[in-house]
Amino acid sequence: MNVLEVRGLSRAFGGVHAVRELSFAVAEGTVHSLIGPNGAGKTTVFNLISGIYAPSAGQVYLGGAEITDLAAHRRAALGLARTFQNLQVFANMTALENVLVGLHMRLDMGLLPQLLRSPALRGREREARAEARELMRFAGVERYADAFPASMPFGALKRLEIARAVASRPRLLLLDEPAAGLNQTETEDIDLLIRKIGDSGVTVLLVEHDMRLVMKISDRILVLDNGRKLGEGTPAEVRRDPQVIAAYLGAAALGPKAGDIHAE
Amino acid sequence: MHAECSRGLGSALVGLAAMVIAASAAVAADPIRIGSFLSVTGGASFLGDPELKTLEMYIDKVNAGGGVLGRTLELVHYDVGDDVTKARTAVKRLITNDKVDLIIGGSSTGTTMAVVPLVEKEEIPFISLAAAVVIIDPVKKWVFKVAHTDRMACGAVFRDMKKRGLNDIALLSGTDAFGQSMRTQCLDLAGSLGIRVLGDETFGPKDTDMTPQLTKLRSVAGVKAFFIAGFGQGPAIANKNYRQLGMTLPLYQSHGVASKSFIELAGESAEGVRLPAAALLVAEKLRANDPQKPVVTAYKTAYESKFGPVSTFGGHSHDALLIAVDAIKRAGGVDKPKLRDAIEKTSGFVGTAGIVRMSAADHMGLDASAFRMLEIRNGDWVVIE
Amino acid sequence: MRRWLFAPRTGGFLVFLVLAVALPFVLPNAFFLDVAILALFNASICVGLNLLIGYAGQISLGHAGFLGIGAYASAILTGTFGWPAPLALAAGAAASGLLAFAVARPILRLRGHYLAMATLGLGVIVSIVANTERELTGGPDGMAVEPLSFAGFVVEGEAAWYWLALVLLAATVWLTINLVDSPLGRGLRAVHGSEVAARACGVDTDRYKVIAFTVSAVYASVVGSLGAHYVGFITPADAGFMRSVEYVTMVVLGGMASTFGAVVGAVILTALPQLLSSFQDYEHLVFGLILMLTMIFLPRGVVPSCAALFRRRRAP
Amino acid sequence: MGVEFLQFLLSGLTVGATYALVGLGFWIIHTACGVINFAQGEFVMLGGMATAAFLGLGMPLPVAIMLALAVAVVAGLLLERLAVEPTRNGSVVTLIIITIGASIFFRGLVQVVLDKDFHPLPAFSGEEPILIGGAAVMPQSLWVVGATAAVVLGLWLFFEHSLHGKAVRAAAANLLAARLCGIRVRFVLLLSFGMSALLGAIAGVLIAPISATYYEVGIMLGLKGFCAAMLGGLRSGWGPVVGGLVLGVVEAMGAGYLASAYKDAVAFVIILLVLMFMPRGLLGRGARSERV
Repeated sequence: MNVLEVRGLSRAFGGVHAVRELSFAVAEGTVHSLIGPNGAGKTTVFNLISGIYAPSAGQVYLGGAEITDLAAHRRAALGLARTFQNLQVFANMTALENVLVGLHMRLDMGLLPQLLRSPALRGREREARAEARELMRFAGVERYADAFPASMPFGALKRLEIARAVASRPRLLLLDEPAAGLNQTETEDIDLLIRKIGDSGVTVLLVEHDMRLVMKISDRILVLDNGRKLGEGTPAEVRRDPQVIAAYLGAAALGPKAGDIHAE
Repeated sequence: MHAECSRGLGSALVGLAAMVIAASAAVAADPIRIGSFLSVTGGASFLGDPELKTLEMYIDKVNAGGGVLGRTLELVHYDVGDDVTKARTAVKRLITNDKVDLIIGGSSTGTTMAVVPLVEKEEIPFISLAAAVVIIDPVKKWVFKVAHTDRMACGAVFRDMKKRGLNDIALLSGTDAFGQSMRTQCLDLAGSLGIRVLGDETFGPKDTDMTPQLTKLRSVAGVKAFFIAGFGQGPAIANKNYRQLGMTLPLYQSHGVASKSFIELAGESAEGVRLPAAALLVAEKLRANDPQKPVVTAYKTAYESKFGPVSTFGGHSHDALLIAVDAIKRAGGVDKPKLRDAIEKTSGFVGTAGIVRMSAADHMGLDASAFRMLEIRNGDWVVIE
Repeated sequence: MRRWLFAPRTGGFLVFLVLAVALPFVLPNAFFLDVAILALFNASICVGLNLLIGYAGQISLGHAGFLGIGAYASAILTGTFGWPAPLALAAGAAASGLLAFAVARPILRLRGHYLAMATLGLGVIVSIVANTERELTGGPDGMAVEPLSFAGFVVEGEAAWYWLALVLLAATVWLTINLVDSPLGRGLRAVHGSEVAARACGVDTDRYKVIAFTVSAVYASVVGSLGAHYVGFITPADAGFMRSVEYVTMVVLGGMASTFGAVVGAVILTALPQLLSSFQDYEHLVFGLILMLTMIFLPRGVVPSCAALFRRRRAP
Repeated sequence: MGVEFLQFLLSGLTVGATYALVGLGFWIIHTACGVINFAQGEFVMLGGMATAAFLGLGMPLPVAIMLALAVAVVAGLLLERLAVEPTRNGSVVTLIIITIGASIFFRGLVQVVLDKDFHPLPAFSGEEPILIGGAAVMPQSLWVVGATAAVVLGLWLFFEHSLHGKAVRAAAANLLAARLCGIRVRFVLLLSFGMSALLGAIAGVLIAPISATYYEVGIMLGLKGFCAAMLGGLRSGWGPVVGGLVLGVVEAMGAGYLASAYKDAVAFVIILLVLMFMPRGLLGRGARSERV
């Protein structure tokens, strides 16, 4: 079954077509990657799927239900979560509170019990805090629980965003360049984290530049160029697609590391 | 977080402690303490500024002459701007903290009316410098006033118009307190004096151009004269605009601009404008036998030698202070009920505003004769007999 | 026990209560009590406004407008139409709430200075109406307000008002502290932190902003009503732009996103002009200078900056 | 009717031109550092009051004006160096409060050093009205409109064609990139405050012969200038100009054809409506999508 389905999606800014008649589907329980050169429209696709932008044409389906015109927060309620290419952590809250916002939909209740801090709310808050700590442990950032983002290293912030996104127990998680700006070891840790998320049954749609990472963890890869679909398939298929190679990967990108990918 | 709040509240406490110390240091006193709260800054500063200067000058003068009943006068003053809440707090401070014997002030009707309930409750003599008739009508036991009412000014203007056969007029008033009080009083009074107000427009006190309003009023048919009621620079701008538009009908201004600075601001456009004003403005031009002449000349000379052109507003605090001093002498001290009774019995006091005859039913004691009609000719005032 | 004592919801609140309850017993006379009452009212308004500015990150330069709606509703309905005070207060609050709710959605879509301009315009319009509708509001001279009474009981004298204002502020502070730490409060703060991320987390940001705006407007209206009853007189200036700026200044000076900061800012800026009155002509000059220097040297506001300093000294 | 309309229009354009000048001052500083300078109105006041003070010392008008402009510019530079520079990294609201503090300070200073009276300045070229199609215009109004046009032209040349102007725009677009290109950002900030003080002071000098000047004249003009800038939008320098002229004309038409009592309210209602339906001002290009 497809968790996400995109049909004929287009979006233009002024005269520029950022995304053109894009169609693809993401099957449940897979890690699906979106690659392409800078400016190919990857982040725009994410913004269209998560409801930050409205598409000029086309439809988006989540779990079979159309969400094209739904507000971003309603999509989140239907099981869509995401991270951001340029960090969007809440700088005015502690790391733990950031994750708690991720749990928001399951915690929100009427105004009065929140104002009076009712026993029911207190109980749920206690549980939520425990769960948030657990999520931070899962993402490997538990020691920053009471820290403010300003005092956390970049890599930890990336993980914090992932923890926040996972907190809502999404069906589909959109990860926008989770490894960008990270060093070798940090990237490998992120790789592990994404695998763990995938293993827990969450479907992942990934935008990433680090080809080794992409080739290693993706079940399927979609190649985007100039807002259009250039090719799609398993990592092995994509690697062999001459069009893809010509437009994006090039011989150099695969070069000496090619063997690793075949090994997968 | 506990540190945050204890810190902040701590600093607040230090501040309050400083106020307590300042307060206790100010108590030991033998002099007669006169409290005042005036609008020395803000939109009504042209009232409060000369009022405070006059008050300070004349208190020094009284003290130099040996004080009152052998005691010196001491002024405790707070600037309240246009803020009625500040006015109320200032009066509370004057009464409970500074323990003054009487209060002079309230440059504006708003700041005066805001403190009236307090003054009545605390039973302390209070002489207001503001204009509106509501201050003393109905009579309030402890409240007096020295300034003419706006109604009297309207009356003076309308009677002069009537005399010249200018029965149909257009009114342009400011949206500030003064302008709106004038507007209400004048519209109220017009019918009974046989004046019809055919056009009625307003301008903001800080507007820089009144041409649109004047253009609109010009097109009203049958208007024989214009009346601009406001104070500050607004009426001067309107006056200039009036001439620029080539309008030639007789133009009246109100006592709100009765000061030399209006002629300065309006320049040549002020020629031929008529307005009601207190005797103070034309001190030298009064007839020698005018009972007000010595008083207004003396005040004018004293004020102008120190500060520059005199205004009627400063005259109000001159009158208020001297009425108070006179009453303290008659009451033989500052026992509040006795002082109040003495102020109420003020009769025949010659002030800058006119001759004051107060009574239990009239806490102002001025009559229509207090206003003189003036015309501006060659950049100077001429009294119209 | 230690945790309990040092948490803002408990320890901080306790310190605040002890100080506030002790205060009337050390103040020498009614004037000081009067300043304290005004400070409490201002603090209440600022705590409500801080919800919008400090926590949700939405500026409002027109808050005095809502205050004015409450104040004039109480003045006109009790004075001219003889309504009971609580009913008039509720009517004012309802009017403020409806107005805020009606304009909130389009206005809160604006950001930064555009939002500042829109809220400013809203407030100015209220004060222009109050200034112009002379028959109803007394025009620029203002109008007297009846004393606060309900069910035959009249709130009179500084002492009674102090306790009333204190109960109001204490309740406000307590509810606000609860709210800020609740899911709703975190949602509001998330709007401030990053609106897109908040939406992606399932926070209905539009709704939250509307809630914050409406709640703080209703709250300002209620305090405006009570304040008008206390002072006994109102003028259009009470709803004007300068007054709105004063409230924002109190919030920012005390410290944004700090409930006690809002209280401290209100107390400082209410007491300061009284302290400065001995400077006479130099009052404004000194006031402006203090405002600038505080913000230059304590840019996050008095309370958060001092707290940071304190923490740094304690933990070397 | 026709003459009336023309009169309202001319009157509105004159007033609008002063709003535009003040609004441009807001725009320059906002462009350079994203701050709305609430002390902008005080530059207007300083220009007028200082001119009046120098005239009072017996100086000829042109000299007094030049010195007054210099005073305002120095005040602007000091404000930037002493108050804004140290808190550059503070939040926008912090900077707003600092500039509000500065405006209270400037008013307090002038009130103590000079006085609280109204001061008229002589009109630059007489007070004989000029008739245009039956509508009367003051020579001073032509000065106001003309000077505003000259300032707009000068600013356009500066920002489009001079190196410094391009530096300011670059700094506005991207502070870090500008710094990497060797642009001295501190200098850019100083320059923008100096220029906006100069614009404000020019407005103050121009308007003083019409409306007289006093220590609080800047409050209302500052507010209206802010309105002008927001109405037109801060995306380009044309925003405040268009916003100012529209605001001035709307006010004049409102006072002329509707109730003058609600003249100011009409202006604010229009601003509210424009902001609600055109969130980036009249000249904004619609709501731009957020970059994520």
